[in-house]
Amino acid sequence: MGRPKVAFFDLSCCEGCQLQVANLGEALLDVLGLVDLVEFREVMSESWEGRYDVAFVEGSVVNEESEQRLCEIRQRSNVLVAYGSCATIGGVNGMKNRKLLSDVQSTVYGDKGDWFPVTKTRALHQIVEVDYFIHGCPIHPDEFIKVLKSALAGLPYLVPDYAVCVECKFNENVCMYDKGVTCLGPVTRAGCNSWCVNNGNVCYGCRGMVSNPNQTGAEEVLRSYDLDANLIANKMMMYNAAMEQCDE
Amino acid sequence: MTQALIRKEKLAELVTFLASRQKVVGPVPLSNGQFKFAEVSSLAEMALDYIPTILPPKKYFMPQHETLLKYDVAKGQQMEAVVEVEELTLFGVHTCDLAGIQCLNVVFSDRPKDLHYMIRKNHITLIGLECSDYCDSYANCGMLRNHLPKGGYDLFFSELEDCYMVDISTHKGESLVEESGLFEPVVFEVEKQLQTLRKAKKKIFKSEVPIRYQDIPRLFDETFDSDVWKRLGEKCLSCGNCTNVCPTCYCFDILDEPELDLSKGRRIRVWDSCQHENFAKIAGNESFREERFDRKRHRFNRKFRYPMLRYKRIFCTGCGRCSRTCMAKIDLKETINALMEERG
Amino acid sequence: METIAITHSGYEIKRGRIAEITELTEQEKLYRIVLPNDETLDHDPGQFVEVSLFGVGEAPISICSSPTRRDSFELCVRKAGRFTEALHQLKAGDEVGIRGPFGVGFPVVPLEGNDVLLIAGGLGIAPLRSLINFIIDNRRDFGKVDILLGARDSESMLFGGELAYWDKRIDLNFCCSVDQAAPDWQGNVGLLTGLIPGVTLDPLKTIAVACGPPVMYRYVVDELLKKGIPETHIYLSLERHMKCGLGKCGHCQIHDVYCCQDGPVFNYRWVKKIKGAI
Amino acid sequence: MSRNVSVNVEFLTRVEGHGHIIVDVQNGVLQKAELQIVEAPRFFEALLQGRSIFEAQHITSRICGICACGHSLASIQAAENAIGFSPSEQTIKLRKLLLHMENLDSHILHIYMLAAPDLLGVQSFIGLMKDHAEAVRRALRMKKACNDVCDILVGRHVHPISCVVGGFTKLPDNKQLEAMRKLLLQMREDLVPTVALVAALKFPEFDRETEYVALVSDDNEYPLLSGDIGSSDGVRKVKEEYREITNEFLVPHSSAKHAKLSRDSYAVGALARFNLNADKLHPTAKAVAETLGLSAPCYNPFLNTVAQLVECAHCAEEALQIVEELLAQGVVQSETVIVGVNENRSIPVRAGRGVGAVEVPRGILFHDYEVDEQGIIQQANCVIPTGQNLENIEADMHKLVPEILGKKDEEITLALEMLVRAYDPCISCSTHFLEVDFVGR
Ligand SMILES: Cc1cc2nc3c(=O)[nH]c(=O)nc-3n(C[C@H](O)[C@H](O)[C@H](O)COP(=O)(O)OP(=O)(O)OC[C@H]3O[C@@H](n4cnc5c(N)ncnc54)[C@H](O)[C@@H]3O)c2cc1C
Ligand code: SF4
Ligand code: SF4
Ligand code: SF4
Repeated sequence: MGRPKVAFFDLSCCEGCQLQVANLGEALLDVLGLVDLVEFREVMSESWEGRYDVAFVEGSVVNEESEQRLCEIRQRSNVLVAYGSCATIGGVNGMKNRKLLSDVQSTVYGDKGDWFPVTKTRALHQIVEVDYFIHGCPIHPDEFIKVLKSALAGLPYLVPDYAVCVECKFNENVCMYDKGVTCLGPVTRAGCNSWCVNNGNVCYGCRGMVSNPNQTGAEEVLRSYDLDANLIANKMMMYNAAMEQCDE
Repeated sequence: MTQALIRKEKLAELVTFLASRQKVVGPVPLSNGQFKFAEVSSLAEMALDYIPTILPPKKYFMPQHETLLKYDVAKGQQMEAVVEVEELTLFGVHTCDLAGIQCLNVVFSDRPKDLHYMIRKNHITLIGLECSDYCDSYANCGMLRNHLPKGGYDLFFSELEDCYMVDISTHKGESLVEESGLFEPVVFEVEKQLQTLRKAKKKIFKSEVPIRYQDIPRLFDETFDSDVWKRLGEKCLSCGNCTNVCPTCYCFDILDEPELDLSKGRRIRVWDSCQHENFAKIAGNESFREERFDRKRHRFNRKFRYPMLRYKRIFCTGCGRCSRTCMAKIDLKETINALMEERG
Repeated sequence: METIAITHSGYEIKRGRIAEITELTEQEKLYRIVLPNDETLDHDPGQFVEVSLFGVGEAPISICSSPTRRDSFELCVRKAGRFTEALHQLKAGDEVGIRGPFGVGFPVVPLEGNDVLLIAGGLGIAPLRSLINFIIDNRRDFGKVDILLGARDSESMLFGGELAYWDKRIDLNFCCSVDQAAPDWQGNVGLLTGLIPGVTLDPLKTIAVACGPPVMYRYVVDELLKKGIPETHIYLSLERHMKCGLGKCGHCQIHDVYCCQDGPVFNYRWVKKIKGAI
Repeated sequence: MSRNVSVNVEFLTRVEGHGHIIVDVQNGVLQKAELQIVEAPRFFEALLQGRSIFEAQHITSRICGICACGHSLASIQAAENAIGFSPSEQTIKLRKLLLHMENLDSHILHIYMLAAPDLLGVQSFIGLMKDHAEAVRRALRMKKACNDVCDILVGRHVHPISCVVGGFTKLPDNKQLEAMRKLLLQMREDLVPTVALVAALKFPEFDRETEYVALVSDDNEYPLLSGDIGSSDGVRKVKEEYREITNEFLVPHSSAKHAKLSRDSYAVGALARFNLNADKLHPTAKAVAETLGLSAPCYNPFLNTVAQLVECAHCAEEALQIVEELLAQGVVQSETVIVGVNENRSIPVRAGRGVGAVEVPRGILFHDYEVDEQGIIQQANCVIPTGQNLENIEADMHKLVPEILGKKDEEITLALEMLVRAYDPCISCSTHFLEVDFVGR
C-alpha cells in the first residue's frame, strides 16, 4: 500500500495555518516521510489528478466560487479535514455576518462593491461533511500532528469540549480576571494549551465555544467589568459570528 | 519525635544545602500577589509569606500529565508500566496543603493501591511551614481545623522571634537536620514562644462560618435539594478551575498518546474534572449530572460529605483556592453560610 | 526525571488473543478471548474487564460468559464510539489488552437455594448471560428460575440461538418481549415491564436481578415491589462512566461509592437511599 | 515576427493568496497582460468599524499569516498614534527585533521555498529534497530559528500574541534572551552558505526603470519601523500623507486595489528599500550585496530576491545586536502591560487619527485608524505592499513579454510566473483596503 495522498487547500483566509504546517521545521520532514504530499499551492507547483486520501482545507466559504471549489474537493477526498478557525467556525471572516453585506462591500469598494460578489461567511461543515476539525487561529502544531495521527490511524479525533481555563490552570497562569481584564477562556473549547494566556494576553475565543457554554453566566461575569453591551457582544463574536447564523 | 531550632540567619544556608542535595521546590512570587511552587536554588527566590499557590503541591504527587505505561504495538499489545520520578524537596508547605496531601495519601493508598502515586510520594521530602494568620479572606482553614500542624511532613518550621522551631517527624527529617549541621537544640525560651504563637492563633483562627467540624457533613446531607445549588448552577461556567486548583481533587482521565509512527506510544493520565459536562456521560449519551447545579453540588458533597462516609475525613483543607480562582465569584464560605441560612 | 519500570501497578494489561468473533447484529459482536499460558480470568458473573487497544484507549465491558467455562471468556460489544468501533475492526487472531476482572458482580451466594427472577433490557443481557449460564451449569443449587428479556425489536435481539435453547429447557421459564414488532413476530409486544405481572412467584423466596438501561430501572422496581418482593431482594447493575476501574479516577462515583469497585451490582435498598442513582 | 501567445495561469502557485496571470498576444502585438486577483475580499476595514482600538492588532494580524507580525506592528503604531500613546524605548527595541525576525522569516521562505525552485529547475522544495537535501534542511532550520525567536518574543510567529497596543504582555528574561542569541548566532552561520547558494543562481536579465518607494529618514538607521515616505523620484512626505503617495484606484480584474505616484506605477519591497537606503545597511549586509553583485540603483525586478537576502544579513545582525544589548542592560520586567480591551483603563484613550507606516517583507505597509473618545474605531484603512506593486508588475509584464516573444510558450509562462513571484506577492493581504473617497477617480 502506498503512502496516503495528502493535499492542502485554501479558501478565504490568511493562509497562516498552512504556514503553521510549513513551520513545523524538521518535524515536517518526519511528516513528509509518512505521507505523499501531492498538492500544496502555497509552496508547490505540482498538482494531482487522482483522489486525495486526506484533504486539509483552510479558510471559509465567502462566495459561490469558493462553495463550488469546496464541493469539488469534498468529492475527490476520502477524508476532509477543516483546519483553522476560518474553516471550522467561520472565524474572523464571520464578523461581517453581523453587518449588512452591502454596507460591508461599499465600505471597502465604494460604488464598485458589486464587482466582487460575496455571500455570508460560512464554515466548511455548514456546506459539506467534515471528518476532522483542527480549531484555532492559527492552528496549534501539536494538535495538527495529533489529528494527522488520528486520520492516518482511521480514528476519530475528539476535540476537547472543556474550557481553555483547564489548560490555563494546568499551566499555572495568573488568571486574567485577577489582572483586571476579561478573558473568553471559560467559554472557549480547549486544545491550544492556553496559548494566549501563557503569553500574557487574554483568550479571544478562536477555537469556538464549548458545546454548551453558560452564555448568560459568562455575560454576567463580563458585565461586572463595566463594559458596554456592544463591546461584550463584539468580544464574544469575534470568531463565533458565523456559527450564530447556523443556530438560527 | 523530637524538635530542634534554626536561627533565621541560617535559613538561607539551609536552602542552599538542600538545593545541593536535590531539586528544591518552594513558593515563588508571580504577578498580582499570586504564587506558585517552582524550582528554587536559594532562599531569596522564595516568598515565605505567601498565600496559597495557584496550584497546590499535588502537582508533584500526581502531575497534570503522567505516564502510566509505554507501549509498542508492532507485535501485538506490548507494554511496560513505568513511573517517572525525581527526588524532590518541597519547602515551605502550609498546613492546609499538608492536609491536602494527607487526603491524597488516603485515597491512593486505599486498596487497590496506586503505585504511581505511592512511589512518587516516597521520593518527596516535605518541609512544612506554619502560618500565624489567615492568608486572606478566602481561607477557611480554621473551620476545618487545618491551621495547626497535624503531621504529614518530614520537618515542620514555625517562625518565632529570631529563629524557627523545627518539628522533626521522620527519620528522613532527622538525618537532614543532622547532615546540614545548621540546627541547634531547643531552649525553653523558644518553646515558650511557640506556645504563645499557638495561643495567639487560637484567637485569630476562629471558625469563619459558625458551624462545628463534625456537623458539616450533616449540613450537606440535609441541603441536598436546596435552592442554593440552583443559584450556583446559574452562575457556574463549568470551567473546572475550582477542581484543578483544589489540593484534594484527584479525578483523572486516561488517554493514549501515540508517536508519529503510530506503533509506539504512552498511556497517560491527565487531571479531569467532575465539573465538565462529559465527565459522567455514558454510552447512549445519558449523563447522570447533566445540569450544572448537579455537578456543583456533587463537588461540594465530594468535599464535605461523601469522603466522610468513605475515608472518615473531610476533603476540604480550607485553603480557599476554589473561591479565589472562581471568576463567577462562587465562594465556598458564602455557600456554606447560605446553606445554613436556608436550613435555618 | 528518572523512569522506573514497575509491575503490579493495576494499569498493566494482559495480552488477550481473540479466538473467535461472532457477529450478533449489525451493532454487536461477540468476542471469545483467550489469555496467555492458559490463564483463567476467574471472574464472578456480573464483573467486567477493561478492554484496551494501545493507541486507541480502554473501555469497561461486562464479561458475558459464565465462569464455569474456564478456557476462555466472552465479551459482547456494541459499537458506540471511538474505542468500540476500533474494536469492531479487529479480526480473529488479533490481540486486545485485558485488565480485571473488576467490581462486585451478581449476588451468587444469596441466590443459591432461592428462586431467581432475571430481568434484562437491551444490552443488559450481556452480563446477565454470564449469570444465566452459571445457573444452568449449577442448576440444582437454585430454585425456580424466570428470565424476562426485552429488546427494541427482533432484529436487535442478542444471542438468538441461546435464547431458543433457554426457552426449550424445562428448568427455565423464559419470556421475551419487543417494543416494536415486525410483521412476522409471534411473541409479546410492549415494554419489558409488562411481563413482570404475569410471572408467578413466591415473593419472599425470590431474588430479582435486573440489568439494562438506566431508564428501565424505576419501572422495573415498581413492578417488583408491587409483586411484594422485598427491597433487599432486588439487585440492579448500574452503568457509569469508568476509566481506571480501580476506584480512583472519580468518573463512576455515586455518593461515597465507586461503581467500578463497590458495584456495578447494588442492592436496591442502597440504591433507593441515593438520590440520582437510578 | 507575428505570433499569438495566450498565457493563462490559473491559481498561480507558490505565492500567498489566489491570483491568475493572463497574457494575450495577437499577431505579435501585446493585447493584454494582467495579474488577476481572484482572492475573495475579506473586508477588514469594515470589520474594524465599531470595535475597540485594542482589538485592532488582533484582528488585522489575521489579514495575513505570513506578515502577521508586520500587520501587528503597523496596526499598533496607528492605534498608539490615534490615542496619543508613546511606547517606551524598550518596547521600541523589542518591536524592532520582532520586525527583523519577520523580515528574515519571510525572506527565507521566499528565497528557499518559493523562488529557488524556479531557478534550480524544479517544481517545488519537495523536488529540491533530492539534489539539495542539505539546503532544504538548512532552510527549515533557519525558518525554525525565526519561529523560535518569535515564540519566545511574542508567543508565536503566525498571529503574534504578546505585542499589543501599549507594549508587550510578556517580556523575555535572561534565559530566554540567551536562547534567542544562540538561535541568531546559528542564523548568522547559516546565512553564509545561503549567500553562496544564491550567488551561484542565474537570474533572468531584464531592466525597467521605475519609481521606488520606501521609508526614508535623516539618521543613519536603515528605516524599517519609522521614518517618512520617500521615492526615487524625489517625493518625500510624512506618513500621515500616505494617501498622496498611494493614490489607489480599482480595476475590474482585481479585488485588490492598484496604486501610482509620479509615474504610472511604482514599486515597494526589498529592492525599493535597497535602492533608497543601501548606504545605511549593516556592513555585513553591504558585503553580501557586493558578493552578490547587487548595487543601487538596480532596475531588475528579478533581483528583488537578491535584495531580500541582503536584508536577511542586515536583519540578522541588527537582531543579534538588539538581543545582546538587552542582555547587557537586562529587560525591565515591570514594563509588562496587561491590556485586554482596556477594561482596567490602564492606557488613557482620546479621540484622534493615527497612521502606522512599517516596512514589512514585501514593502511599505500603512494602517490608518480614526477613533472616538471611547477608543472605538470609526474609520479604518489599510494599504498593503502587494497592492502597491500590482500596477508595477503589470507594467513589467508589458515590457517583458515583447522581449521574450521569441521563446516557447512554456518558457514565456515560466518567465512571467517568475516575475510575479519575484515580487513575493501576498495576495491575501492585498485584497483589503481603502474607503469610498478614493474609488473610481
Ligand atoms: C460496567 C460496565 C459494563 C459495560 N459493559 C458493556 C458491554 O458488555 N458491552 C458493551 O458494548 N458496552 C458495555 N459498556 C459500555 C461501554 O463501556 C461503552 O459503550 C464504551 O466505553 C464506549 O466507548 P467508546 O470509546 O466506543 O465511546 P466514545 O467514543 O468514547 O463515546 C461514545 C459514548 O460512550 C460514552 N462512554 C465513553 N466512555 C465510556 C465509559 N468508560 N463508560 C461508559 N460510557 C462511556 C460516551 O459518553 C459517549 O456517549 C459497559 C460499561 C460499563 C460501565
Ligand atoms: S486567564 Fe482566562 S483561560 Fe485562564 S483561567 Fe482565567 S479566564 Fe480561564
Ligand atoms: S487562548 Fe483562546 S484565542 Fe488563544 S489560541 Fe487558545 S482558544 Fe485561541
Ligand atoms: S474545596 Fe476549595 S477551599 Fe477546600 S480544599 Fe478544595 S480548593 Fe481548598
